Amino acid sequence: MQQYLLTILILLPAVGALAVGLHGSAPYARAQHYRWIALGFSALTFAVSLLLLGAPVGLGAGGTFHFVQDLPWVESVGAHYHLGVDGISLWLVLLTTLLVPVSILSSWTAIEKRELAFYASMLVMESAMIGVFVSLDLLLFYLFFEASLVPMFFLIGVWGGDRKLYAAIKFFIYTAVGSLLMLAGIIALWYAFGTFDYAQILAALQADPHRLTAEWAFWLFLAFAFAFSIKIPLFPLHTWLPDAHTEAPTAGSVILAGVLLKMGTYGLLRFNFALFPEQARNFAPLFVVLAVIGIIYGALVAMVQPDVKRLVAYSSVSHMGFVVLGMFSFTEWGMQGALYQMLNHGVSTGALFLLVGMIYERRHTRQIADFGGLSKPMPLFATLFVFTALSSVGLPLLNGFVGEFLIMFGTWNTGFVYLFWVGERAFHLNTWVVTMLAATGVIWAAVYMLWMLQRVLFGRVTNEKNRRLADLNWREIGLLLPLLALMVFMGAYPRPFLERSRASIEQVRARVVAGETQGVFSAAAQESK
Amino acid sequence: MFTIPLFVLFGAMAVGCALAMVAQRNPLYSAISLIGVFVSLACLYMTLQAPFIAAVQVIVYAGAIMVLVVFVIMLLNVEEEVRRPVRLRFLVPVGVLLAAILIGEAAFILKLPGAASRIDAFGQRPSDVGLTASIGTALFTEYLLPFEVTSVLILMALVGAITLARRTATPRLAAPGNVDTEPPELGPRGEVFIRPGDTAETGRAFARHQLQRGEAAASAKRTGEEGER
Amino acid sequence: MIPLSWYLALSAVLFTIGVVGVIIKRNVISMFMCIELMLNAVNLTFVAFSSYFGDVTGQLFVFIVMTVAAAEAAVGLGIVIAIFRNRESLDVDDASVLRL
Amino acid sequence: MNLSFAIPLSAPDVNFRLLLPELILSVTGVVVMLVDAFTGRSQRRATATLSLAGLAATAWATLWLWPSAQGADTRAWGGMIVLDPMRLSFTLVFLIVAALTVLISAIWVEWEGLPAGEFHTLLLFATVGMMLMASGNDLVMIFLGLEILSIATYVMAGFRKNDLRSNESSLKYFILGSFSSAFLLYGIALVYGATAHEVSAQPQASGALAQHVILAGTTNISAIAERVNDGLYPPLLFAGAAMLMIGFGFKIASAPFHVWTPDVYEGAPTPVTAFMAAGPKAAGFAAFMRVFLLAFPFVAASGQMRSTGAQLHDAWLGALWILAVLTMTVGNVVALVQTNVKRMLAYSSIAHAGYALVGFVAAGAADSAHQTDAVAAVVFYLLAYAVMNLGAFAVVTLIARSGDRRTDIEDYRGIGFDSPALSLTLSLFLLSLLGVPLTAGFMGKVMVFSQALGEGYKWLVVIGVLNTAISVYYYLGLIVVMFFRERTTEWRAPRIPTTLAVVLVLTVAGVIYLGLFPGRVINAFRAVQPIAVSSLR
Repeated sequence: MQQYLLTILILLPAVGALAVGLHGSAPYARAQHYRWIALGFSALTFAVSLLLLGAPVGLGAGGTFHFVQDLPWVESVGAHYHLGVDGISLWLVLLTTLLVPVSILSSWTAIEKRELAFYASMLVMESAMIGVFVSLDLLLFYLFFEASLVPMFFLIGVWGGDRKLYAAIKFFIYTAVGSLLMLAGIIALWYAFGTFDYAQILAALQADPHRLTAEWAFWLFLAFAFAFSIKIPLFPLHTWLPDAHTEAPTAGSVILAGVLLKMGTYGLLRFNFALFPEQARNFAPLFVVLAVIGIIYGALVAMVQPDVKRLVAYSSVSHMGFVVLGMFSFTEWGMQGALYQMLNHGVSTGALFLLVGMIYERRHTRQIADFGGLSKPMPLFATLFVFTALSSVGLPLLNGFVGEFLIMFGTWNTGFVYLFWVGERAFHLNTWVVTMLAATGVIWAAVYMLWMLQRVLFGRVTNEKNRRLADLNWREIGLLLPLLALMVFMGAYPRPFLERSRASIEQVRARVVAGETQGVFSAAAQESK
Repeated sequence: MFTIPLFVLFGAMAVGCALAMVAQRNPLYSAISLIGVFVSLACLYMTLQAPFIAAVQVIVYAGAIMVLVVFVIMLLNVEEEVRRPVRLRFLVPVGVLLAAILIGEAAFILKLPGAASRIDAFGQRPSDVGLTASIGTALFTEYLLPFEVTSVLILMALVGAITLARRTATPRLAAPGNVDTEPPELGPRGEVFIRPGDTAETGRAFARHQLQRGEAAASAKRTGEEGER
Repeated sequence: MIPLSWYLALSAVLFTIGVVGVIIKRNVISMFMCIELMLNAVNLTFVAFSSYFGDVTGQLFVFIVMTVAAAEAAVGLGIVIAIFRNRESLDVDDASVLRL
Repeated sequence: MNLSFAIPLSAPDVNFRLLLPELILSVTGVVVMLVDAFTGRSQRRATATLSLAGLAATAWATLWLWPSAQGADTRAWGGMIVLDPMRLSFTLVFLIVAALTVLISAIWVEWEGLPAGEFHTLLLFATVGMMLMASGNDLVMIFLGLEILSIATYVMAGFRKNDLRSNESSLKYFILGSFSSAFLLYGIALVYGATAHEVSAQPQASGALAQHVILAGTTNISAIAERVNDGLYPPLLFAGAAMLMIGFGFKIASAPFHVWTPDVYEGAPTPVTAFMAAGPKAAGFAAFMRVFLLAFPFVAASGQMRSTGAQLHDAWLGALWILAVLTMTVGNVVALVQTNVKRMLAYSSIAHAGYALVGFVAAGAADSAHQTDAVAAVVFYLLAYAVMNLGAFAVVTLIARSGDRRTDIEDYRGIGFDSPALSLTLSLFLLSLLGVPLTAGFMGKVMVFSQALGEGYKWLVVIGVLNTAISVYYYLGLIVVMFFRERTTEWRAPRIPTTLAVVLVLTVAGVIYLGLFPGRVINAFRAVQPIAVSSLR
């Protein structure tokens, strides 16, 4: 049973999609049936995924994986059907299985056309996303990574907003181009190691770190990092995100922000750090700078957005910048915080998109100017909105705080000096500068969020249409509740999360910081701990 | 020996006829020039001690293929080419390039080094390879399979030529399985224009048209019904 | 005696004339005749090699090429007749239905 | 001149076993013709059924020959026919293409009111031609196979005689096809001359000539490979190889010899286009690879000088590299601006020829141990391409309906949810052509690109990947048109006839099977290495 658990998790939603499709040909099929089938299967998937928590608390220690299934797949090229979870992927799988039923529930009345295709796409996507996080074979990983693209493309393109075509094509082309380069990298790895199996490649690298020449490692790191940076998205590659987020239907935005972006950071942790540690060190200054630019830029652009959804989208750029910053601090604090922030972002931003979707469903507009004083007709909505926004901003005792605090604490404490070479001249970038700059991002976040809240929720009701809006119904409260509960729980008691991921994070960290002392970054490093 | 003047004479004739063929704008004159090329080549084959090929050249090329070409030209009454700017522009650089390479190759061949003289020495001898007997012998031993496969080729050409050149029945009106939403085009007096490839709707309209004009035959009615399916 | 290279060069010249003809001619039948010229140039090469070598293979090849040329002629002229039935012109520039 | 001959006829090397697949199919073709002639128009279905049966029997014969591809008895008919895994795997691809085309055309000939018997005869003989191209070990066989294929295809392209587009397509294909054949033939002639070597004349020949040593060129592929180093006319060898490359380049529609492709593909009836894009292209690759890999291999010299064989090998490999890059780029870039689906798929087929050429380059550079893998990768790619391409064209046939009238991209607008079966399968094929994982196209690309990387062609792979990125736009464009745009005109979903449903099910299953479990197929394809290589090194 143990070894089939992950396969079952991948297959359950796929079977659900099939069931939705088959039901469509039944004579008594009604449009309302599909959402029930989809909800049933995704809830079942969530329930099954909870079994993953049965893994021991210190899972991932010594680089081991749990619930491993390893079968030969394409023998001629040495590809395996190799699945497994460790402390990193465990939480991301759970996040996925939680967000999918929530977003299906959120589409209950919002989706009014082509229900069959919509719910089938959602379930197919869930399969692919779970597959991404549990694959331990590069080819399999790539397969799921790309497969998650297609249903998302349809979600945006068919059920999206006014500029859905533009957004869908931009989304697909950006991510497909990045992942194609990664494919070239994966094939190059196959050429070097004769296998696609992650564990085997890692073992070979640990046995002989010089198996890959520095030049190859350099290009391979770039190929992988490029694909993942687009997905995250890192600062200059982020332009697809606001469009995709804004035009996607609510469920699509939730999944996009909650899970798809995490594939990028997860990929960096899993592949770039573990396979090319030395290059990760060398590239750290670049990534740190881009992350900080992303944090500040995302926050500043969010501030001037007239569209609520676009504002939330830009806040994602800022938040994901924190994640990247934490990862490249190479400290336990920072990296743990990065993982924690991934979960936070999934929960908080997901909830924000849900809330935005709810008022959009009522008013069919997302312009801040169209709202104002919503707290009067919709007190419950206003309360939950404020609560979620505060969690996203990072109010102490809520989840956002823990993540951002850990990241900044970790970054401050690296004591590393990032060294740049511009021609012959070296520039030093002290980490406290980086941390201070990133910290301003938190302040900006408070500014844009609170300002938005003020304009949308408080003050006088300026638009007559807003006066008679109905408050949240039970379904909407029900789907927000688990997320709100998580915000509080993760803010107050992070230990169960952190202790399960510690060993795995430590594995990755050890791989990056230990070893040879070559490279710009570690040459200038002075451990202060 | 006479071979050098013979080569010069027939070689010049071949090139001249070939140039004339390309220069002519009337296809009929081109065809006649081409026959000139074929005949001069046949003569060159004689100088190369290949009497069988020379004979076949005259019989098959000049006798059969060119007669067919001339026949088609006469049958279709092909007009003269009109001079106008070249529209196959993309082929022009390719053509110039190819021609340059080929001319370069011809020049190169004329100055072939080394081995040429040895081969030329072989060429001095009288040879029996060009005789019908040796060709026939080889054709039924070593080249048996290609020879047999040629029969498939000729069969194919037969079937193909007949399929293409045979006149077909009237244009089809409708076919089962075709649905279409385009209304048929009506002429000024309400008649239906039937174009190749027209389908159910046209068929139906045509059937109606025939019914109205009292021309309805059983077949037309059935056509209409098939369109409904 | 004539050197072999003379024959080869003559053949290359004829082939070139054929290639140029195919490219500059507008009339389908003329283009077809230029292709026939190219095939004849090849035949000359084969026969020249064959008879200078004293090896029969080249002449067998010529025999087969002639068969192929005849078959191509039959099909090609069939196509020409089919197209002429639908359109009273053989000028390829009149190929207005398809872009070229 | 001695006219009294007494040459004893040595018995020809007859071997029907090795020629069994070709024989079965030729006989089927003749039988189909006879059945058609004697049953009349009422028995349309009979010829299709008969053709399928014949193709199945041929496939059985091919599989039956498979185990003996390794033994000693792999040449027959005086070296004209060879039996190796390359031939057999290509033959299987051709048979699959032919069978799917028969299924697609079965209903189409009824729609169009065309003579089914002739169509199936031509199709079967075209397949025989393709098989001869793959099995021929002598340039004369390859040339004859090519001509049989071409002549049948010229006619098939012009099969809708009343349609001007079909006529013109046929005409253009004919002119440019014969044009390229002439180049091929010139290449053969030059190679024949360049490989001349001295042999002692037949002792049986009577007369004074018997004592002479004669020269003999060769068109046999294995023999050419043995003589590339010591031919009498090395420069001619280069010229001949260049001419052969031009000739084959036309046949596989590689840039810059691709100019005929879009027009011919657009104008030809859709099922024929499907066949042309999958079958003759694969056959062109079969012959191209056999000639260049096996006749012009890398042959090291014994002395200090770089040998002719090595120079020739470098030269054609370099040219092929350029050809691959050009073909991929031209195909993908021009496909971006197309407004007609068939034309777009035509340019896409050019681009796919480029990807396959990448594998070909890898096969050319590989040593004998890896060459089998690379060849198998190319055949796998062509198989994957054939399956997804035929599937896509089956949908296009159905949507275009009789007369090929609905082939503009605009005609596909908004049909996604009204004809979900058609548009979803078409999307699957487009995604597969694009190379999205879980599909055959992805595995094909992985195989080909990994072989190229294995031989160190970093930049070729990078260019290939960038090209794939370009192709995202137009494949996706069609999906976008189908699903994301609203239809402005009325659309009545066409009924899917049984035979086409069978085609769609088979191709979808094929695309997914090859995308998920390519292992068995690729292992079968690379069972043994091509014979001439093993004997050479």
